[in-house]
Amino acid sequence: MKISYYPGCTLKNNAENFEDSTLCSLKYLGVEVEELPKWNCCGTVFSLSTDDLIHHVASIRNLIRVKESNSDKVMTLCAMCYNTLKRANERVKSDPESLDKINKFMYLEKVDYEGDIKVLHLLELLKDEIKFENVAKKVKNPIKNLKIASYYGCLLVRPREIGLDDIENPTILENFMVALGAVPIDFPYKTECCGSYQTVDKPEIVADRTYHILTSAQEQGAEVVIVSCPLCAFNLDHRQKETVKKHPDFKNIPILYFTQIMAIALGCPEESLRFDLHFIDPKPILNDKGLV
Amino acid sequence: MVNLEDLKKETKKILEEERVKYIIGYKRGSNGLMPVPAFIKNPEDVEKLIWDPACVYNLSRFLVDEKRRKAKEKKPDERAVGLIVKGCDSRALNVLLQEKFINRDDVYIIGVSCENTGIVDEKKLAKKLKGKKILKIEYSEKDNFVTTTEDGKTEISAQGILAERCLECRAGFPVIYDVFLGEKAKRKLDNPCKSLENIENLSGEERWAFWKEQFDKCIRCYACRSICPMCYCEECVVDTINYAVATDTTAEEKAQRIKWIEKSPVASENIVYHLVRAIHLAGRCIDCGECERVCPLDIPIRLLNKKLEKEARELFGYEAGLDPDQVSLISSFKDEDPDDFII
Amino acid sequence: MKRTGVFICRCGINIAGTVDVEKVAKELYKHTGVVHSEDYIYMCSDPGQNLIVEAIKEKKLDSVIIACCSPTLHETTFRNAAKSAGLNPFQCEIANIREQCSWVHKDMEKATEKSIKITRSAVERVRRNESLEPISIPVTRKALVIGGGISGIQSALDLANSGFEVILVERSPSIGGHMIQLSETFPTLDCSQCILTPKMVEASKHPKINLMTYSEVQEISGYVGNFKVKILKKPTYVDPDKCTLCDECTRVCPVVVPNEFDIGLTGRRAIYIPFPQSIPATYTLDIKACPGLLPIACGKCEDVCEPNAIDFDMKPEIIEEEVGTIIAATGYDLYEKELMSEYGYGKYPDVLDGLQFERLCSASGPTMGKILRPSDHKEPKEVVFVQCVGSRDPELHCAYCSKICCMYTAKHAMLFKHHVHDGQAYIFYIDIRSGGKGYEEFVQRAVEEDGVLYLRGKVSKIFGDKGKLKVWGVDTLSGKDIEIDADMVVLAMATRPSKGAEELAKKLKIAIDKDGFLSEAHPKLRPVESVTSGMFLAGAAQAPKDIPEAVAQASGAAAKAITILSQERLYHAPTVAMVNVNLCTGCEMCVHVCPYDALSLKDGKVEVNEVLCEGCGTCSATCLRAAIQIKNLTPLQVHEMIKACLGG
Amino acid sequence: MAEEFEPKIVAFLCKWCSSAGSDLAGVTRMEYPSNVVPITVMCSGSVSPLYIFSAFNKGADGVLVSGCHPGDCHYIKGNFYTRRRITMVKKLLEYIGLEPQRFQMSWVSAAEGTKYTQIIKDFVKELKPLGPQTKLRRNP
Amino acid sequence: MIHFGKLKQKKGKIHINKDRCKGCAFCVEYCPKDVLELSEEFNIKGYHPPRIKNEDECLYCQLCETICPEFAIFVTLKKEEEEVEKGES
Amino acid sequence: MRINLSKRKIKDIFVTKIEEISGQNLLACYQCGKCSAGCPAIYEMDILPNQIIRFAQLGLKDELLQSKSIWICASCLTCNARCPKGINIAEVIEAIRQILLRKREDHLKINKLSDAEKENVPPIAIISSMRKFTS
Repeated sequence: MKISYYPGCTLKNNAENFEDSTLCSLKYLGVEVEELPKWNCCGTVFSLSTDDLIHHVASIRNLIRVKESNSDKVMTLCAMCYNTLKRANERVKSDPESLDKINKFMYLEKVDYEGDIKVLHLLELLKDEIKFENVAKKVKNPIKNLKIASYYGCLLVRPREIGLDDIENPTILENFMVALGAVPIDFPYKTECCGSYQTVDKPEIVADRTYHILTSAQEQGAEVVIVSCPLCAFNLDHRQKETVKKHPDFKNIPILYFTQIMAIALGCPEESLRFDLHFIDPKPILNDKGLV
Repeated sequence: MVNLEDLKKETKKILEEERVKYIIGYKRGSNGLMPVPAFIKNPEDVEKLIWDPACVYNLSRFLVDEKRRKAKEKKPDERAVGLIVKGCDSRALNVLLQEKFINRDDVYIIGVSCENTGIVDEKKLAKKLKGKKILKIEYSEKDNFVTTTEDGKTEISAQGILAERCLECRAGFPVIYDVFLGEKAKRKLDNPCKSLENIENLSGEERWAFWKEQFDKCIRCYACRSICPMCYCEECVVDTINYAVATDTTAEEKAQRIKWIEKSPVASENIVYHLVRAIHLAGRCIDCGECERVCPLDIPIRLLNKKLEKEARELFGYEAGLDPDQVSLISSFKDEDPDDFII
Repeated sequence: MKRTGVFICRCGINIAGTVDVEKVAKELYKHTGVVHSEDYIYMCSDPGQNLIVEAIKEKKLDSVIIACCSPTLHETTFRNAAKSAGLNPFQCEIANIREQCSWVHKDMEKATEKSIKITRSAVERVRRNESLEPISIPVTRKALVIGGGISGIQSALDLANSGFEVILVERSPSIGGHMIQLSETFPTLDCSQCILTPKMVEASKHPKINLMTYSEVQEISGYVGNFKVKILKKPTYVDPDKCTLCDECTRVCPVVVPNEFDIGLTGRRAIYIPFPQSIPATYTLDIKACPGLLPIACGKCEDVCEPNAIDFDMKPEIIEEEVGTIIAATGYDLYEKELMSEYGYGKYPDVLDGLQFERLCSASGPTMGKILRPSDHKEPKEVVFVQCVGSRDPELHCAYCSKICCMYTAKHAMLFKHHVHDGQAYIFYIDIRSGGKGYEEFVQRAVEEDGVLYLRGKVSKIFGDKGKLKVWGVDTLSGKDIEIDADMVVLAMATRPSKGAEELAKKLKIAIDKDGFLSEAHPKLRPVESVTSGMFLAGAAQAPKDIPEAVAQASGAAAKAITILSQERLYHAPTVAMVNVNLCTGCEMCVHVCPYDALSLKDGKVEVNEVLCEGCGTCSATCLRAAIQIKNLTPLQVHEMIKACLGG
Repeated sequence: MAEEFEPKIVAFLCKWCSSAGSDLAGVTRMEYPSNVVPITVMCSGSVSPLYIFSAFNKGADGVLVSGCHPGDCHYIKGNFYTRRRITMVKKLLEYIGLEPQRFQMSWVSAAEGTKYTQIIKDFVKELKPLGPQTKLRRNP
Repeated sequence: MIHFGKLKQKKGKIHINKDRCKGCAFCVEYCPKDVLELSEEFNIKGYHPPRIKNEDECLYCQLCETICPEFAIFVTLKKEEEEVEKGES
Repeated sequence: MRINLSKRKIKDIFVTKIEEISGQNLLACYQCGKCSAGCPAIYEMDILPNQIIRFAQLGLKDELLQSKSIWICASCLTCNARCPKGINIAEVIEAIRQILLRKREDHLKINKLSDAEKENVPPIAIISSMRKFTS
């Protein structure tokens, strides 16, 4: 299997652990990943204004790149990229007039976009095309005894027409963790917002969110929390520094990308896990469970 | 390949077993290449049967006559009629079965495939041969025809001389039969309605000009109606005024007739005749092309029926003659039928 | 040639103001076959009608046209007038020159011209009208009531007490419906079971009521006055006559499944009695839960049954009945709670729906009337009630207001306070709808006497937190977001048409509305009738209703049914389809399109059941041969009308 | 100055919805052009293609068929058959080159007097520039 | 989930005496809840004894016990089971 | 102070603009408050999300433009997901923000951030907050 891959900015900067663990895992699963040549920013957040087409140009340009690479679908890792690209795609699909306008704006591009590219998240790829049971068959190092809380945040599930699972009670990450042999922990805050981009200007909001989300997960017995969005990862992991300051009763907990857990299970080398990028080092607990 | 000997063997067998009263097939006519319908009652006569790309007629029309004849007989022979059918003809049978015009027991169907090719268009063939006398035409292995003339055998491409409808046929094999000879090969067609395109691409006024010219020609000989297996009505709605007037028709009865159109073959009346016929064939026409073939004035009648066939398929997913149990196009509906033109 | 008279109404100035009626009369008099033509100021007045009667007699008219207002207004008036002059009423037709002409045009010349066309076209039609007699239908004086809830019971009792035989069909093993599950009823706090059980007993003992429980209507054919129904009687595998209710069977049955009566709060065996007051009072073997009917598969119940009441060989029976009228009282179900995933139903045992809470309050319920948490059987102190769960939510759930939840939630909160004196009840609401006798006072009592705290806002999320349920809501009155650590949450789920109602509606040919409730014939004037004549609606099958409303509608439906059953014969318009057998080829296209199954094939030709035919004419347009036509609106008539309309 | 062309229109209205809707237009005294002569039939499902061809043949400049909205048919489902049948007629007439504006179909409920009025206004407006219909018209 | 009332699903244990089994598969065939299946292993007689596929489904109806011609399978209900275990130890 | 309501006030061009930019029908809101009840950032807000719509219904332009809430919203779309009337509240809030931003008023002082912080925070956070809070 071969798949076009759109990384996005953060995976190349702060979230190399996300990318490396994914690429290593997919290699082990026999999936050939082809990074889009010449990709650009996805536009980061989907513009919510009806009259604002210019913000979708970046997204659509990326989808043109996918077309140029002779593919009909593209895989994303970052939940924000997934959300932005997919929503922009749905937007132009349902409104030919704006598609036409955007195409006219990009008159230098060789091809016109027609709304025909499918935007996939890695989780969808794993569930529908590779299939969890096939991943399970390749597990060398089952994640035994590790209690994992899956945090979805906003962008994987909302809005309803974009979300890759039930909007209120998604279970795709839990199901995947079961396939890897782990013990999934359910907690009520799994789709509650982490504060998102407020982290830049108002880190105190994020600290509060992080406190509530992580405390809730810990109360349910979670030992680590997994995420699929580099912004969530940053807010839940690095902002634990601010969280402790604001809430002295807060206890730290490691945050991992779900792909890191997959990489461990598939037996990828430790270099691909890039634990050096974590604020709270997950190594002790993983060591404890005999996983690394 | 349909083996003619097999065909003869099969027909002989059912005649010998007396399962049918007679068999309708094709035999060579006295006038050149084109065959004529053969009515075979004796097993020994099966030797007359032929099967080749010139067997153009849709023999299912004879069932209409058979039914009428039978209705008049005092002690009718209840046995079935054996009928040799091509793909399109078999779909005609399905429509007749669907409309309960015939019963399945009334007919023993001997299906033959068109060898993934089709039937020749007499006029195209004549043009191609430039006046040379043709002795024989056969199917060849490669979807082509082998013709024999005084000059000997030549293989010619079927595409150039096939009947228009065969060029647009998706399944040149029977869909209903008791015996089947040949192979079932589905054809992949890029555009099963190619013949319509030239007209559909015209502007409204150009289309009108085209059809006006065609309809002006019509002399209302009704050959199209007479040959059509679906035109089996006892009395055609367009000519009630004329048909029913007999010596014993009372004046009051005459007043109760509707003059939907005038008898005189002027354009306006011809158009209404053809429109009525087209709409009455919507969802029923199986595109055997006989109407067009018999038209003495070469009016492309098939293009009218084909248009509605296309719309029925594209708008309602309906195809005529595929299944004798389906409910007809106009007596069924789906909730999601398109209605974008409705205000 | 017929002798037609034309009468043009001036309607004061309503017609004469824009139409030159004298010209119309003059022009029409020139028309072939018209032997009389006049105008008058008010044709519908007594002198106006007398003009018509006199003219018919004097000029020996055999057909008349009245050019006046819409036929919906005075067709009957004029037909009766014609009848009184000895004319067949179907020789009188209306030309609508008011609503469709004088009232919508201003130009006198053009309006006059159009009136002439309309009237001529009517003349052309009536010239070819046949004289027809109404079709008379005998009536089977028996009723079928579908659904054994309070509405069905009430309808059946009303019909039976009026002297008509009734078949009451209920699909579950006992009648009683949802009302029998309730603990108390608002606003009087009567014990629901205490008021319903006497009615249930009365229905079961009534000599005129044939009670068929555990049965479903399978097929319905026929028409008003003469319906044929097939009822499937499902096997209970227990002979009610032999069963002594000793309860030995349930003691040995190895299966435990959730008890529907307690909405899963308790369990029941595969062989069970739904609730102690069940009617009929007998056991039922639930074949879906039973390990198998073969004695070899389990058979423990059969072994211990001393009176040998258990019969594994019992087979489903199909019972055919004939009835004159049908009442659909199929009731409601609560909305699928699983669809409200933000409220955690199914995930947290202490999140309940309204009916479950009723069972908890009920003295005969799973807790003997003690309100306890399902999770730990402790008494909850802080209980949150959420209204409009799934109702008034056009985006995701049901668009409509479920109507009963405001009141029953107030009742729930009140009952909670009566059971748990030191408890606190909170109700999240959007609007309180308490229109009903004593209803508003009841809500006020809950607030003032029982201290129920009403919070105006919708709850957004409920989740488990340290043994409590965290409820995130808002109080829009104070503009504060609210968090309550509740011991129990009760969701007032939307009411939905009961499962299977849609399927049944198809069989009955009753239309359903966009929400799946059975449609009434007219929202204001025919609220208990369905569009299909002879079929009536009762109770929550038509829309959410509380008990008094359901009972009132049930009695209304029964009264409507009696208007049919009390007659010996019914009459039906004779403008129905007719077949020209010479032209018919029996292709069955018309049979497929007939919405009333009025057409069938006989000897290769179509035959019309005139009683079923409503005269819509879809058959006639479908027929390729014009072999089937509607009487008095034949293709010939339409053809001549088209000609007249086009002025030629 | 030549008199303005006034198209002749035949409208087939179903009794329960569209005819009632046109009655409502009357009751509320809406105004629309007098070009349309209505023929009330029991159900739009009874409008045979023959009626439509015949109307054009007898000199109609436009034909309107109007019935209840899908799902609201007094006869449960008659208008669904109408929809199919009329679609085919419409396609056929356009195909032979009749101006598509000349044949229209609408859903008008008993409450839609305004819609009926508007449809008639628009219909007449669209037909005026086309002039008389001669294609299917029988020569007198 | 049933929260109230005396009726609770019976609890018990299925015991299989593998070596008595003659592999007739009656228990597998007749189990109303499809709890058992034949295992791939051989017992000392060379037959495939049954094994438990999904005990969660078991009703502890004891049909297998009744039907086994070799008395190779039996069910103990929770209360009895404790006693059996005591006896065994 | 009493608010003087008039047709002019409630049909203010400002309100029309919100409806235009957001594509939402503000009149559809029946003030159930479910948006506010689920909002994760509610404790930081001075006007609740449902009140934002109510204020818009009343044409309270100044109150809305000065509100803190519109800058607190993180567009997590929980409100949109649960609104029974299908109103996209996040879009409405975005529209109010846009009205201000389109006057070239930045609401994020990116210069304020230390270099260390800029290094630390992932690019998506910086870009998206700039998208939301700068013109």
